[in-house]
Amino acid sequence: MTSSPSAGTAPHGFPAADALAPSRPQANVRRDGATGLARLSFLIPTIYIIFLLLPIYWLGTMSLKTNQEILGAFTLWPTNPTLANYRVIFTDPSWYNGYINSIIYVALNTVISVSVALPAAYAFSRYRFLGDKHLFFWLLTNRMAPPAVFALPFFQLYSSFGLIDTHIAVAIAHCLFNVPLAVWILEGFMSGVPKEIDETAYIDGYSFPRFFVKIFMPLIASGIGVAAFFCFMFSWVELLIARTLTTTAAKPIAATMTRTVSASGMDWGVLAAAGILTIIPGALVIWFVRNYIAKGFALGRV
Amino acid sequence: MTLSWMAWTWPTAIFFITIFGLLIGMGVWEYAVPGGSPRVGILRFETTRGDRLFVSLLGSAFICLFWLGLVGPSLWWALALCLGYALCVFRWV
Amino acid sequence: MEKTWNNKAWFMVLPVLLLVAFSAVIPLMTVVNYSVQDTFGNNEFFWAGTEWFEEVLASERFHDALFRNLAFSLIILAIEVPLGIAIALAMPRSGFWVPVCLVLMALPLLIPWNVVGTIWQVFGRADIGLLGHTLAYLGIPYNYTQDPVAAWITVIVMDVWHWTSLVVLLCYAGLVSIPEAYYQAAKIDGASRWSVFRYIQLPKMHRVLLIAVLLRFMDSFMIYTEPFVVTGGGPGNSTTFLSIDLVKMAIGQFDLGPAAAMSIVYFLIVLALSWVFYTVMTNYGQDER
Amino acid sequence: MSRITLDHIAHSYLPSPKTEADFALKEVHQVWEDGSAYALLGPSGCGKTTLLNIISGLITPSHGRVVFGERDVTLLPTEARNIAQVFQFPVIYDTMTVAENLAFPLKNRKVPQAEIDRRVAETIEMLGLGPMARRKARGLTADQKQKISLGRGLVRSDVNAILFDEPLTVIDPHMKWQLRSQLKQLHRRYGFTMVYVTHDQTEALTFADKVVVMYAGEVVQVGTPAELFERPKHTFVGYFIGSPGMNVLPAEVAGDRAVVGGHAVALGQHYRPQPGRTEIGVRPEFVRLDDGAGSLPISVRSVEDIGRYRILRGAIGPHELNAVLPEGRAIPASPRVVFDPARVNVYRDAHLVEAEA
Repeated sequence: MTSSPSAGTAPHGFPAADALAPSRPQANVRRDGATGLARLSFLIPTIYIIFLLLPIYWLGTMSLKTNQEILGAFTLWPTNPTLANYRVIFTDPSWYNGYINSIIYVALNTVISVSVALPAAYAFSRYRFLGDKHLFFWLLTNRMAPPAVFALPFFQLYSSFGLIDTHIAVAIAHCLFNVPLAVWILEGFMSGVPKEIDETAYIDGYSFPRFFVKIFMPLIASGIGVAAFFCFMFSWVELLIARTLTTTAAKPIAATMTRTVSASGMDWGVLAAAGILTIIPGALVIWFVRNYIAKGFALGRV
Repeated sequence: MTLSWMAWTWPTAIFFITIFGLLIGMGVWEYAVPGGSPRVGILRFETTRGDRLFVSLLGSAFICLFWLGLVGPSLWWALALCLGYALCVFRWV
Repeated sequence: MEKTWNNKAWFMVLPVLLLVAFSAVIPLMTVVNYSVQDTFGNNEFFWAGTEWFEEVLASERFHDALFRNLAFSLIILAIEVPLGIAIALAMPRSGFWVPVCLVLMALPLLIPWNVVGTIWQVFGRADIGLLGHTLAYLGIPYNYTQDPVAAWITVIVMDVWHWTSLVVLLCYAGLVSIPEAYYQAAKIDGASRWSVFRYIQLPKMHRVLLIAVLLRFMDSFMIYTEPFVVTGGGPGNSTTFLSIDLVKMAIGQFDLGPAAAMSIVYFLIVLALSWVFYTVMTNYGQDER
Repeated sequence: MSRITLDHIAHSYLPSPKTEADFALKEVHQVWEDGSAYALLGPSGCGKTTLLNIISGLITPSHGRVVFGERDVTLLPTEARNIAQVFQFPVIYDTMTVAENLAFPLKNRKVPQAEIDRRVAETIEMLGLGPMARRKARGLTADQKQKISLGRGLVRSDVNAILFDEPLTVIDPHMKWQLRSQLKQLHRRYGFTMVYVTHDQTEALTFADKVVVMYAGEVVQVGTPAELFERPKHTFVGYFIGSPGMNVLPAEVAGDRAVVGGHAVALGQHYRPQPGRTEIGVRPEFVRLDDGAGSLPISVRSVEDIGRYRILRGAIGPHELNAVLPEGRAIPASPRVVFDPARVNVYRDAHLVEAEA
């Protein structure tokens, strides 16, 4: 039992903070049942993150070493850090064009995917129509179809349209798996918006396009962001189709990396530098959407 | 633009025409009798006509594959089996 | 939400339909056409009937690749799903560290797949890689270019490295959506930590877990780039998965017919499994209403 | 079941609160009787959930002690306090059946199986959940789910109190009424101590023996529904309870008279002149139409016909004044009203002033 608090405070009065504090030291702690074990639980994610970062760190150090240093004595960090490898990439057009190509087709793909997915997701979330459920499943199967199955006919299809080695070809081909995903994510977010909002807007005299752009899209802005992020992500990391559909003019950076095998053996330093450079755009994009990541992975539905 | 690389043959053309015909047929059926007559069959969850068609087609594909792998190249009996299977699916699933 | 019946909604879906059909239906039909014919290039085709299917179905090579793929997918799921759940459970629910953790964890997901392969190819080498060098220093025999077991371990560890974060993020998203009241009620009911997991967290994560299992199964079943870069399918054929074999056959050897037949069998398997997962997923959701 | 003593409880979420505004819950000193039903009533953000969480042990108050019976539980965690709680949204274990849900708290406390079966059967019968005992709890309706969460408390014999945190929020209106009366019945029969948080006055008044009205982190009055109605201790109580709420008019009070906007109003008792801001409060029910001596002119804004009576919404000068009038008497074009002198309360700085003896 603690000592009884000071008497004589007014009925609605308010005891001075220090009058009661001595009898209840450190009482203002929320109890979460944090046992000793629970306090150590941060170790699991920490170890996991170290595991994730080690290989990336290794690539990073390699990119700052010369080939002699890489193949010579084994060191945990570069003894003579050099930016020479990066200089090679930024001065050679066939290297940095790979970057520009990747960014162009990824951006194109993101824009196309999200803009066609928006009306479709709206239709799926608001209406029932002939064959809707089967259509939805069919879209999803494309997300699941192995790209290796399609590689060759893809090449021929796009050649017969004269699209080989263009950015738009890769952008459209990536729609195969990005559009279904975007529809899926957006449908989840849209279903969270009450239908009454649509009806109120129509009563207020909004036309459908104006309602969609002015009222509805701001409401699901985070959903659009999440969908765009996923489209960016899957278009950026995909290589098989991108490589099949390009030769030189639209060749992605990831495909350019195979060039480092030369007569004199592997150019490890440049390869590592190119690898690090392909990680950076992804890292930047994650940083921008960090507050939506958890929500996005729930696909707006949980 | 040439599409000769698609290498159409009559059997595959007939195959795809049949599939599209089935899809259109289902569409017309759905238009005439909307709702897809959902019911809970032996798989213990709700299926509609479209689901049953999908299960029949996918199942038939596997029946043909097994037939080719285990029995032999003549698929006529396999097709008959598929038809029987599809009827069962439409009846009980 | 009650949806209204409106067939005009088709017009909103039409762009998606055309765009996806262009990239999906035409190649699919082409693959079917190839699968019943033989070609020597030059757009000349000869009727082959079901020959390629019989060949593929009877082929040791296909069976092995299929078995390897299934084994790989099951191992991946058995490691990544429990690990992902454990990490998600151990993560803080709020505070400064949450976005930092999430960003760092999401990082491997945004690395191009061949770069992932390159990272591990380098990392595992005994001469220039940290992992290979350390293992060699400790006297543990490890050489993924010679030893099939080492190659398998490398490919699996690489996949765990690459994709566990997806499971973590999905589970984490499921966990943070559980209202605080559930934990309070469990405390009042005197539930143990295990009961909280078993009766509150796991049921509430059910949906996202299914998505995780679905995505991980499908992606690991069609894995191509990463093992191709690291091992090239070797040593021998020990890490030759279906996709690798398919690309080898179609592009390397230009055996279009068998490759197409194999694609179709492969695609049918994926389709059947997808359908099962999708059905389970949607029907679980309906149960709740 | 036991008595709950809130011994000079106060709570601030800040580490070192300086002024009164830093406190989410200002000092409360109350003893809640064993077996009674208490309702915590107030608008959102008034501190009622903070107080409930202090009782349930989710929050440790920064000042004062919580005592159950004779036992100081201030520092005990929730699970050691032997309380039960029903939350705003039904909290049930989805994957278990109804019976398993009810058995869960007993199983966790290692109660023998035979005892569990007996008590679960009893509780199921008590709540009328018999027909669905073997069903998965997931598929039930919201009111059935709330019954299950209540049942998880009732099934335990050692519960000190059952806490309800706005438990009817997600229930359909017609089920709300039914569930509320069922709850009241259960309380009468089994006599558990009950603390019920709500912002709905009807719920609180029909339900509780004592209503604790909270406003801006402060307990402004504890009383029976009748007391709250007749002698609101704070103008907020008068305004919050009753529909429409009490009329509050600024007035100068001297002796047994108050002056409102230049008009004298008779008071039932004698008051000392009050310093500060003085107001009189009178319920619309005690405002009559009368154009005799001492009446006040009222401008009519609207008249609402409720059925059994009419509500006249008007104003005296700039101040709103409502009156509840019987059916069937015409309202004159420029009506005048009088107040029932015995029912007029005097407030200083929003708090009730006692009359001189």
